[in-house]
Amino acid sequence: MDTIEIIRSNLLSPLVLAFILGVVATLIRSEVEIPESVIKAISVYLLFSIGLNGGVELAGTPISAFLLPALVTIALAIAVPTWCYLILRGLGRFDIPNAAGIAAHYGSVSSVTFVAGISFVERLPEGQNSFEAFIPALAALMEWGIIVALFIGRWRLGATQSQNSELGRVIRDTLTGRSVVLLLGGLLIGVIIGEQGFARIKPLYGDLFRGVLVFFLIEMGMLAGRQLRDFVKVGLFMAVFGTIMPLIHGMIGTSLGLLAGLSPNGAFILGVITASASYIDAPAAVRATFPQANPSIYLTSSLGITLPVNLIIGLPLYYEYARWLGAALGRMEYQ
Amino acid sequence: MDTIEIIRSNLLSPLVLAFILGVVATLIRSEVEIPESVIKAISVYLLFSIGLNGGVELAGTPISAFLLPALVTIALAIAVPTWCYLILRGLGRFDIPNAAGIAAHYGSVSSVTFVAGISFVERLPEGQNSFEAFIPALAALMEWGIIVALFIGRWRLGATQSQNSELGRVIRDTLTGRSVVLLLGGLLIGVIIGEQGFARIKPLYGDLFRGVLVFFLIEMGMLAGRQLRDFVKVGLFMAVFGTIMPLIHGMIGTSLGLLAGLSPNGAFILGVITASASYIDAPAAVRATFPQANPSIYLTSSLGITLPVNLIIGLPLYYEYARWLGAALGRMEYQ
Amino acid sequence: MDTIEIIRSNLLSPLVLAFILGVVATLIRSEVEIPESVIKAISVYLLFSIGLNGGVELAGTPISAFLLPALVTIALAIAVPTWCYLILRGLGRFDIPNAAGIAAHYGSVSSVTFVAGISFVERLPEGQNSFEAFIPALAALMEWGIIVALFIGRWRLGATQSQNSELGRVIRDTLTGRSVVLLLGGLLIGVIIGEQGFARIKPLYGDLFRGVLVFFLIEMGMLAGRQLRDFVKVGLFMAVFGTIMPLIHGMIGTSLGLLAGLSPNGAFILGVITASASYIDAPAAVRATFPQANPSIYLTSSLGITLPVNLIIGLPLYYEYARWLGAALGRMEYQ
Amino acid sequence: MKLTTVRLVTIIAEPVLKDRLIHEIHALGAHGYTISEVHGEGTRGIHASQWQGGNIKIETLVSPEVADHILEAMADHYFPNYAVIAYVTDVQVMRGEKFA
Amino acid sequence: MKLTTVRLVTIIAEPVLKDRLIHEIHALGAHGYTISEVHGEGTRGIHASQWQGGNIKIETLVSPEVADHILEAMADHYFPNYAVIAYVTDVQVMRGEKFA
Amino acid sequence: MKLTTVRLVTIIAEPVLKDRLIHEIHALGAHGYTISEVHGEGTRGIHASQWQGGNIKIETLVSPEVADHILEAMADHYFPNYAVIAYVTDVQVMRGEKFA
Ligand SMILES: Nc1ncnc2c1ncn2[C@@H]1O[C@H](COP(=O)(O)O)[C@@H](O)[C@H]1O
Ligand SMILES: Nc1ncnc2c1ncn2[C@@H]1O[C@H](COP(=O)(O)O)[C@@H](O)[C@H]1O
Ligand SMILES: Nc1ncnc2c1ncn2[C@@H]1O[C@H](COP(=O)(O)O)[C@@H](O)[C@H]1O
Ligand code: NA
Ligand code: NA
Ligand code: NA
Repeated sequence: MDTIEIIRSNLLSPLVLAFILGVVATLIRSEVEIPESVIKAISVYLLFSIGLNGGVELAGTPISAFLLPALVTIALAIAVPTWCYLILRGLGRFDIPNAAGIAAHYGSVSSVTFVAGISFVERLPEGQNSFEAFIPALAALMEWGIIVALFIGRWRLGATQSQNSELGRVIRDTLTGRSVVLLLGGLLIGVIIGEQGFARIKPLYGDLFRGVLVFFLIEMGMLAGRQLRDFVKVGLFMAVFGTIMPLIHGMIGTSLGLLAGLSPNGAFILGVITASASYIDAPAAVRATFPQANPSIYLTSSLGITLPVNLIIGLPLYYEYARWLGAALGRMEYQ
Repeated sequence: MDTIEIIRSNLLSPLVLAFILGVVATLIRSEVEIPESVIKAISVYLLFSIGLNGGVELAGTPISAFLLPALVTIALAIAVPTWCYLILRGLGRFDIPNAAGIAAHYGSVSSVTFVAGISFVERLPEGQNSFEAFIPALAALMEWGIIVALFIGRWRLGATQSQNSELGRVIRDTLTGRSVVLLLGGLLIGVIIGEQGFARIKPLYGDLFRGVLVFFLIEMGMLAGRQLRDFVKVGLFMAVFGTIMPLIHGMIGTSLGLLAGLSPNGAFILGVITASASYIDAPAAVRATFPQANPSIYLTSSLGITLPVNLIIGLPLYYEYARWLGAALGRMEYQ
Repeated sequence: MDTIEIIRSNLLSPLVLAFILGVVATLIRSEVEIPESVIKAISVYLLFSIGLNGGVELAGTPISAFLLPALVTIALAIAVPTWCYLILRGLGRFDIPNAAGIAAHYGSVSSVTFVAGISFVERLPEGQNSFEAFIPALAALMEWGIIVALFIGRWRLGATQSQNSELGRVIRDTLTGRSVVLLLGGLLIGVIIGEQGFARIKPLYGDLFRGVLVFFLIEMGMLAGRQLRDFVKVGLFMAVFGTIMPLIHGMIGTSLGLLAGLSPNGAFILGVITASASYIDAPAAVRATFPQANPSIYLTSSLGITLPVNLIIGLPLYYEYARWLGAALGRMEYQ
Repeated sequence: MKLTTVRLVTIIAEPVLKDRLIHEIHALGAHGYTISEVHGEGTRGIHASQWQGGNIKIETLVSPEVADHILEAMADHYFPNYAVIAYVTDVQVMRGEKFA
Repeated sequence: MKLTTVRLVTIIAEPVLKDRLIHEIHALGAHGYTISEVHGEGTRGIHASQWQGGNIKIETLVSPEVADHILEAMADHYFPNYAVIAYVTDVQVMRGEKFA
Repeated sequence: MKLTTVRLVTIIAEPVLKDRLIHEIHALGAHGYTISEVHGEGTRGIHASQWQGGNIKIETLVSPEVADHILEAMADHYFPNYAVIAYVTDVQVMRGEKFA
C-alpha cells in the first residue's frame, strides 16, 4: 500500500467513519445520545483491555528491552510540554497560566487517540500487526507530561499563591488517575493470568474490543463536533498550533521510538501517544491548578482540532513515516 | 411449519419470553431495574447494528431494486396516518388533536418491533433467512408518517395558533431523529467498509445482536406492563383499534411489499414496519405540536396494546401471510 | 492440584485479581469509576445469564433429583440465620434488632459470591466442570433466610410496634426481589428455549459471562475497599465473626449438599451460597424492618470482611473440602 | 398576576424510605411531589444504602397545615432511626388552589 | 459583605419543553439557569415522556420583574396543556448585578 | 412543634471544585451537606468539565454566621476564576441544634 492508499483506507475504516458520523450528527443537531455513564464505563473497559492484552503478551519480554523506550518516553514527557510552553509564550503571546495549561494538554495522552492507534495496528494483516507488549506502560509514563507543564507554570508564576497544596493533590491525582491505574493494573493482571487465563475472558477483552471502540467513537465525534462550533473563538494561532503540533510530535515520537529500539509498529504507537493531546485528565488538572487559564482555548484545540487531525490524517501519516524510517534504519523492508 | 407452529415457536422464542418476563416482573411489582441510560445506549446499538448489517449486504444491489419499495413505503407513510385519522375522527369521535396525535403513532415505526421483525427472520434456517439489505432505509422513510399526521391535524385545526414555528422544528427533529441518523449512518458506513471491514467488528454488531435484543426486551416488557395498568383508561374503542389496526396494517404492508417486488421476507418486514406504532419519536413530536391531545390514550394504546400484539401474534401472522401470498404470487413455494 | 495450588490458582485468577485491583484503586484513592447504572445493568445480566444457562441444561433432569437438595437448602435458610442470631445475642452481646439484622445478612445470599462460585467451577477443565442445572433455584430459595431472621427479631421484640405492615411488604419484596425473579425467570426461559434457542444468544449469555464478571469485580473491589476503611468501627467480635462464620457455613453447606446427593461441584456451590452474606437485598430489608439496627456493622462485616474472605480463601477451601468429602463418601476420586 | 403563598417542604432521606414517604405525604394531603437523586453526608455517617448511591430528595408544595403535619410525621416516624432531614420555606405560586 | 435579594424561579416541567423553556427564560431576561433531572407526580398523572424518566427542573435567579414575566409566560403558554408547575422565592446573593 | 430558622446555602459550581468545596464548608462549620448533579449555563459559557456533564449543586443547612463565612469564602476563593454561584435563603427546621 502506498501513502495515499493508507490514508484512504484509514479514512474509510469503521473507526473514523463512526467518528465522522458523530460529528455530522452534532452538526445537524440530531439527538443521538449515548449516555455519559455508558461512555464512562466503556472508557474503563477500553483502557483495561489494552492493559490486559499487553500484559498477556508481555511474558518473556526481557526488562532490558523496556528500559530505553521508557527513558525516551520520560524524555518526551519532559521535552514536549516544555517546548510547547516556550512556543505558546514566545509565538503565541499567551500569559503564563494559559501557556502552561495548553502545554499540559499537548504534553500528555489522549486515551482515544492512543486506543485508535493500537487498533490501527491490530487491523493490519496477520504477521505485520504485532508491537511491543509494554506499550501501555509507556502511555502511563507519558501522563507525567501534565505534571511537568504544571510545574513550569507554577515556577514561572512564582509560588506566592496559596495553591501549593493544590499542586500536591494534582500530582497525586495524575499518578493515581484512571488511565494509569487501569493500564498498569490491566498489564499486571495480564502478566499474571497469561494466555491461558486470558482465553476465557478473551470474548470480552479481545474479540469485542474493536466494535466497542467504534461505538465509543460515535460519541467522541459528537464531542468533537460540539467543540468545533467554538472553533472561531480560539483564534488563528491556536488553529494552526492544534493542527501542526501533533504532526510534529508524531514524527518526533516515532523517530525516537525507532532509535530506542522499538519496532516500527511500536514506534508508530509511541508517535501517536506523543502526538495526542489529553482532553480528560489534563483539563481537570489545569482547571484545579490554573483556574485563570481559559478553558475554551485548551478544550477546543485539543478536542475540536487535534483529536480529529490525529484520527483522520495523523494515524496513517505516522504509520507511513514509521515504516519509511524503519526501512531507512534497516529495521524492516518498506514496500 | 404450519401457522400454529409458527405462532407457538414465536411465543416460545427468547425474545417474546424476555418480553413476558418483563411484563410479569412489573405486574408482581418486582424491582428488576435496567437503568434508563443503559437502555438508551442499547437502542443506539440496535439501530446502528441494523444499519451496519444492511449496509454490508447492500454492496451490489442495483439502485433500481430499491425504487419501487421506497415509493410504496412513502405511499404507506402518507396513507396509513391519513386513514387512521379518518377512522379516529369518524368512528372514534376523537377531536382533531387527539385523532392526529394517535394517527402519528400508528403512521410511523416502533424501533423495537422493527428490530424484533428483523431478528425473527434472521432466526430462520440458513437459506430462508435473507432479506433486502436496504430495508433499514425503508424504516427511516416510514418515519415521515409522523409529519404527515401532524400536517393533517394542523391543517384541520387551521393554522391560527402560533405554533407554526413548532411544526418546523418538529419536522427537522423527525428528519434528524435518532433512528433515522443511526439507520442511515450505519447503512452508509456498512456500504463503505464492506464485508472485510465488518469482519473485525462483527463480534459486537453481529454475534451479540440477538442476545442484546433479548435483554432489551425485558425492559420493553416492563414498560408495556406499566402501561397495561392504564388499560382501562383508554376505553373500548382504543383497545379494539390498538389490536385490529396493526393486524390490518401488517397485511397491507406485506401485500404492497410483495407487489413492489420485495422477497417474502422483505415484504414481511415492511409489514412489521407498517403495523408497528411508534412510542418514542411520535409521543415527543405530538406532545410538542398538539399538547392538548391526551398522552394517556396514545401511549397506552401504542405501548400497552399494539406493541405486545405485534410481538406476540403479529410477527408470526404477517410472516405466514407473506409466505402464503408470496406463494400465491408464485414468488416462493409455500410448504 | 493440591490445596495450596488451588488457593494459589484462585488468587491468581482474573476474577480475584480484578477484585484486588478494585480494592487497591480505592485505597490509593484513584478515581476509577464504573457508573452505578452500568453496574446495575450488569448485575441484571449476570443473574439472568446464570438462570438461562441453568435452564438450558435442566431439560431432562428428573424433578426428584431436585427435591432433597431443595429441602436441605430450605433447612439451611432456617438454621443459619437462627444460629447466627443466637451466637450474636449470646457471644456478641448484641441487642435484638442488631442480632436479627446481622443474621439476615449471613442467612441469605450474596449474588457476587454465588456468581463467582459458578465461575470457579466453569473454569475447571472440561469434564470436571459440570454441576446440577437447578442450582440457581437453590440460590433463590436461600433468599428466604432474610425473612427467617426478620421473623425471629420481630418475635423476640414482640409485635407491639406498628411495623407489622412493613414486615408484610418486606416478605413480598424478598419473594419478588430482583435476584429471585431473574434467576427463576431465566431458568424458566432457558428450559423453554433449550439448547437450540440458546445457541443464537450464547455469544452474550455464555461466551461473555466470565469477562463481564471480571469487569463487575473491579467495582465490587472498590465497594469492599470503601467498607474496609470502616473496619475498625465494627469491633473485634464482628471481625472474627465475619471471617469465621462463612468458613463454617461453607463447610456445612457443602457437607449437607453432598449428603443430599449433589455432585461435589454442586455441593461446593451450595456451600458458597451458604457461606455468602447478602449485601443488597438484606440491607434494604433490615433497614425497613429494624431501622434501629446499626448499618455500619452489618454492611462493613458483610461487604468489607466476608465478601473478600469468601472470594479469596473461601472458594478454594470449600472446593477442596467438597472434593475431599466427596471422595470420602465414595462420590469421586480425590487426587 | 395573582400569587399565593404556599409551603415548600423538602425532605432528604435514605432511599429505603422512598415508597413510604411518598405514601405518607399523599395521605397527609399533598397533591403532588417531585423527587430527585442526591448524595449527602450528615451526622449519622454511613447508612444502609450508601453503596447504592445516596439519598433521595422529595419536594412538595402544600398548604401550611399540611406542611405542619408532614413535619410532625417526619419527627415521629423517621427522625429517631433514619438518616433523614426536612425543612420548609414559603414560596409563591400561581394557581394556589392546585396546592391547597 | 453586601447581599442583594433576587428571585429564584423554579419550574418543574415535562422534558419535551426543555429547549422551549430555556429559550423563553433567556428571551425574558434571565442570564443563566441550572437544570436537573427529577421525577414527580401531580394532578395530571401520566404524561408523554413518563416512560423516558420524568421531568426537568429549571432554576433561574432573576430580578423581580423578570420573575413576573416568566411566571406570566408559564401561565399563558404552558399551564393549560402541559404538566408543569412554577414557583418563586426570594434568595440573597453576592454580586447582585450578575442576576439583574 | 418547635421550628427554628436556619440558613440554606446553595452553591452551584463546576465539578472540579467538588472535594475542595466540601472540605471548605466542613471547615467553616457545616455539619452536613447534600449534593446533586445539575447542568447549567451562566455568563461564563463553556468550562473545563462541560463535556463531562455539567455542574454540581451543594446545599447545606447552617447557622447564619456559618452561612456568612461560606459566602465570603466563595467570594474570596472561587468567584474570580471559577464558574460558580451561591445563594442563601431562610428555611425552618425541627431539631435546630442539628444544624447550629
Ligand atoms: N446540614 C445539612 N445540610 C444539608 N443536608 C444535610 C445536612 N445534614 C444532613 N443532610 C442530609 O441529610 C442526610 C441524612 O443526614 P443525617 O441523618 O444527619 O446523617 C445526609 O446524607 C445529607 O444528605
Ligand atoms: N404539589 C406539588 N409539589 C411538588 N411538585 C409538584 C406538585 N404538583 C406537581 N408537581 C410536579 O409537577 C409535575 C407536573 O404536575 P401536574 O401538572 O400537576 O401533573 C409533577 O410531575 C411533579 O413533578
Ligand atoms: N442566573 C442564574 N440562575 C441560575 N443558575 C445560574 C445563573 N447563573 C449561573 N448559574 C449557574 O451557575 C453556573 C456557573 O455560572 P457562570 O459562572 O455565570 O458561568 C452555571 O453553569 C449555572 O449552572
Ligand atoms: Na502528547
Ligand atoms: Na406504522
Ligand atoms: Na448465607
